[in-house]
Amino acid sequence: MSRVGVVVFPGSNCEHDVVAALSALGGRAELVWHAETDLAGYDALVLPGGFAHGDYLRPGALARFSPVMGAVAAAAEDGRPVLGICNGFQVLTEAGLLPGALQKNRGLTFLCQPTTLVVASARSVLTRGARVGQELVVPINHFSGSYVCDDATYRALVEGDQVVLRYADNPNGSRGDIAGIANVTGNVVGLMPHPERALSALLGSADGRVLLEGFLAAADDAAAQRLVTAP
Amino acid sequence: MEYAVRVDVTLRRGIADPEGATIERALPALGFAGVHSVRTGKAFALVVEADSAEGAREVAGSLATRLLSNPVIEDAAVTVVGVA
Amino acid sequence: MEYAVRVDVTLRRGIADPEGATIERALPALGFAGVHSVRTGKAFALVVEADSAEGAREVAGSLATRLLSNPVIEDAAVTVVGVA
Amino acid sequence: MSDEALHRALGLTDDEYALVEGVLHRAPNHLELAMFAVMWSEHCSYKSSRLHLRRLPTSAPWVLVGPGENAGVIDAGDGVAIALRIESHNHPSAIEPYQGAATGVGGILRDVFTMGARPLAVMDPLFFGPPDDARARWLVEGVVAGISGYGNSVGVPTIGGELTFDEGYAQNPLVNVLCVGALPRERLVLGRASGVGNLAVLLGSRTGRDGIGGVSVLASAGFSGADGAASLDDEKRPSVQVGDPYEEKRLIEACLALLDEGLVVGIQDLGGAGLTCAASETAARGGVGMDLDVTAVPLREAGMAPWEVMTSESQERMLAIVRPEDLAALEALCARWEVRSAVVGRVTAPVPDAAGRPVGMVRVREGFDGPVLAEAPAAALADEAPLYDRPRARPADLDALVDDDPVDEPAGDVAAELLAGLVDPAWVYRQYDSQLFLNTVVGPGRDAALLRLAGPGLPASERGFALTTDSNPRWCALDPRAGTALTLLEAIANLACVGATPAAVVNCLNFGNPEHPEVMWQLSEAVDGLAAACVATGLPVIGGNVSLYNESAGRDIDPTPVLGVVGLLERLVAPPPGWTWRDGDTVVLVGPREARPDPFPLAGSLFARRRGRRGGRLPAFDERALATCRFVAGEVARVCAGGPSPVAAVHDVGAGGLATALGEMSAASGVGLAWGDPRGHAELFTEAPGRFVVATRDPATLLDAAASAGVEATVLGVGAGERLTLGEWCDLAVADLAERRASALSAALGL
Ligand SMILES: Nc1ncnc2c1ncn2[C@@H]1O[C@H](COP(=O)(O)OP(=O)(O)O)[C@@H](O)[C@H]1O
Ligand SMILES: [Mg+2]
Repeated sequence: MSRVGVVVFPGSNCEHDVVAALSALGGRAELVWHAETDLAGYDALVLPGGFAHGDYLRPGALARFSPVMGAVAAAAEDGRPVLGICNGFQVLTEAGLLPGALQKNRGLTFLCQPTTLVVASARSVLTRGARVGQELVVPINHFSGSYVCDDATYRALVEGDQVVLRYADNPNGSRGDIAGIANVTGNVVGLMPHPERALSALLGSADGRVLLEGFLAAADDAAAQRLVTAP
Repeated sequence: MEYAVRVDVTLRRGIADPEGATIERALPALGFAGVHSVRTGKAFALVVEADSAEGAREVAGSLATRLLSNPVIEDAAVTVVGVA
Repeated sequence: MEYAVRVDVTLRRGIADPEGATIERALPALGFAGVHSVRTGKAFALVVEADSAEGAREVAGSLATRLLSNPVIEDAAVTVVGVA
Repeated sequence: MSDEALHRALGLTDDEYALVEGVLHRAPNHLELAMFAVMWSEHCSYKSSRLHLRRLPTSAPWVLVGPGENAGVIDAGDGVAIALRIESHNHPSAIEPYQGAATGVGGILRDVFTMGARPLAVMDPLFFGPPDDARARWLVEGVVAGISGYGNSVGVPTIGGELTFDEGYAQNPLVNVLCVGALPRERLVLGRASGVGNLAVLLGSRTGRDGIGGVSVLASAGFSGADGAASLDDEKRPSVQVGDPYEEKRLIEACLALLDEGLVVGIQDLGGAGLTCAASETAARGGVGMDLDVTAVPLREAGMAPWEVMTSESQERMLAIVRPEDLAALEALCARWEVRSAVVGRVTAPVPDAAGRPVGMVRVREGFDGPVLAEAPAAALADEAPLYDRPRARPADLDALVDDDPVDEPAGDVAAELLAGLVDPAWVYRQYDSQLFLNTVVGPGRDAALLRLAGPGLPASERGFALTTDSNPRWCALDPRAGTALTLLEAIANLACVGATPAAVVNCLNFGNPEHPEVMWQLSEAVDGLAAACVATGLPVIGGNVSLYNESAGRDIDPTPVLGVVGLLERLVAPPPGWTWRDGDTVVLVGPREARPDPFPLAGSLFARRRGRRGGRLPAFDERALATCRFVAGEVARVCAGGPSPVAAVHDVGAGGLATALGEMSAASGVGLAWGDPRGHAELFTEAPGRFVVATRDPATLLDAAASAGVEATVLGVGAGERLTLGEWCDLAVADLAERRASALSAALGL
């Protein structure tokens, strides 16, 4: 079975939830401290939500310089699945692993509420188990979730099938209703909503399962691939 | 006349600035060892209609203390940059 | 030598400034009818150790673009205010 | 100024000063005076209220820690304990709403993780002046942003609260915060120093000149005859505390890890009165002394005087008592979390006093073995403030008020009244993370919050717990004794809606100026009302907080006791019924239809208040209502356990009465109801806790079950259509109800 590393920055707070969620789906997930520089043992990585380094300066601005980020970039480079949820998405954009930036919500308040997402691409490690057009109810929980990018970037995202999730009813002013994007190769995904919070009807929705199950499957694939190519 | 005005809002001396302190703690690791005493503040650029630069300064000053800052913890400084 | 430096970070042109817009909307009700074009930004005050003002500017400039601003949406300007 | 004037400027009376001299057997020096002044302040010593608080029942078999420690703790089953605490941050929030509220959250979290509990949730009862005023809006937006900014960032969800607007709070908003935490039972720790030779280690932020409130007169030019406040120079002006949630987050993780590893023998947060309070309380509880080196305290600002260091209220600091051999391990763990640690003192043996009894002394020194700057018995500082039985008097105008019963108040436009009562506080709670830890089953917006008994580091459990905060200043102004008792009943009713059985109570007593005999009477009555209601319901009070001197323009606020009640569920595997009924569901009023002996009085109701009528008589605490709550809680608990129950939707009848409850449910459902025979506007708007609107698909079973529980139940109608029709009194489109409810708050705030 694959091993998923869940990166903990000081100030992260969703790391336990992500581990619990992945474990509930049968995955094997472990916490990885941000000072770690060797991630060779992990087949996939999650940058969880929270307030890495207090979100001081800008969300992700300081976290991007955490020692672990070099190894995260290397993992992204060699094709391993890398998922940034909420603050993790902000870190990935600040680190340049995903294009664009996340600005304060249009309404200038923090928002914690369920949203309806529409799957826009099934090509990413997160959405590979979902259907394009499928609607998923997944909560958001952020202050800076309004996705911005310039026109050229936006065109490239659309043309490259890199927009993976859009809001049915845009809560924060994101360009193109974007809730989540992937890199060109689809192995690095960032999204503002929290799929780990939508794992059971008891907590309000189970629609996050299809996303995290897809991610775990991608992690398994990466593990198998790494076995094959291991020196 | 329209005047371009800037209002700088800074934390008063003695008031903790956790954001500045956190940035400062991160600097050595980024190779900026010689930088310290980081303080954060807000800046507003605005255009004020007034008869004179003095009038613009007054309007902006009142705006600065009433809306843009809380005088209990912040100081506000107004600069009339020029005619807009 | 220690130089007092300020770094101003402003939103790039074309990037929406919801905070500025919100302040602007609130102004008429507060009796500030003649104020418009409000843009918000951040300002950092720092002390930089360097051999010369030019050196201080360079260090601060690199800090400003690498850390204090996000070039995707923000511009940064550095001013060496004087000797600290 | 003379020393005599100085102690008064510090807030000590002449008698209190004499007491200090008696304790020390000499005149105190300025540092000692500052330490006594902060410790014997109302805020720290509860000197006006303590005599009364003693009347509250505090024990029950499941109580592990009662009042007196940093938080109360109960056994929640499955090896898990729950810690609970409530506090006010009223005055700081009036000056700087963002930071005032933010540091309120920070403070309450520290009280909870001090006990070894991981903070799992916060609630925020808030009271402001009417929102049509610019200052009130500034306060609301600032306070909510402060709670959101700090709570979300520190990683503790905010799962409920209250929001009240009333002119009584215009100058003096109330910002109360409650925190609940959970811990494996064996991790429970107490704020106690022990082991002579152990080290006192200060963890967290550096110390600055934050919140050095009353004692800042010491800054006035060396007490040299200058008049205190006027000569305060700007540089030294006492400053507002700024919260740093990122520091607190690391502090939480570091402290819980220290406790897990057994590296501390006692730990205590630094709150009001800062280091003085933490040192004297831990020493007093442990019956030991403590030496503190004031020069070892890491400072944020240069040139701080010892009294400033000892009384600073800088946030995000903890005092840990550590065995010397564990120091290196502690330092390593703190370094990992980037938490500053500094040895600032050590535990000392008690010394015999004149009568030969052992006394633990707090000594402030300059250098570890340097000169002693101040010396006082820990217990004298922490526990021996004089207790006052301040004069009490029933307000002279109360009889006239009680006689002004709003029975004669005409119906007016019932539909408009119903609409006016529909306010969804979602604009507030949407700003709070309410879901972290994957345990929130019912978040803010319903009757009570419901959580799984789960969280990082806790043993697995299928149990659940529920929380509510309640208050009713309208009732308490009329009759603080009955009003407080009814408030407890209201809380129990709210818990019943999510299937929880109440287990423990915390209270935050927000009152006016205790030097006004009317206020002391109100406080004493409220305490007696709470005590009686707790006895009647078998509930212990495990903690509380008293906030006095809440007044606006010389007028005391209405008495505002805020109750936080935690309830438990044995099994939580399915969500409880919500507020929504479906087409065809039978809608039933469960509980007495004539809720009060005098049919449908309006005294104390929102309806009457909106018409400027504040008078009338409150009902007594009603045992029938309690039985109703138990019945509903039992049915809902069955749903939560995955079993069958006829209950398909449930909501208690609270503020705004039956009309509001029906309006809220109908708006949430999107389905209407026609109720043919309300007996008039008084029945629609009367308020008496312990009644419920229940929807059912199996009315026969529900009515049978109610009957056999001895609970009255009245069928109101069947859910259908798109209108809510209440006899001849009101006929409204469901869509309009929903729209009004959703937009009311932002509209009122002008957003
Ligand atoms: N300040 C607040 N913060 C968070 N939640 C709030 C706040 N005010 C109200 N709520 C939530 O809104 C809901 C309705 O509150 P309220 O009308 O006081 O309930 P009730 O009348 O049943 O006691 C509750 O779930 C409450 O927790
Ligand atoms: Mg209720």
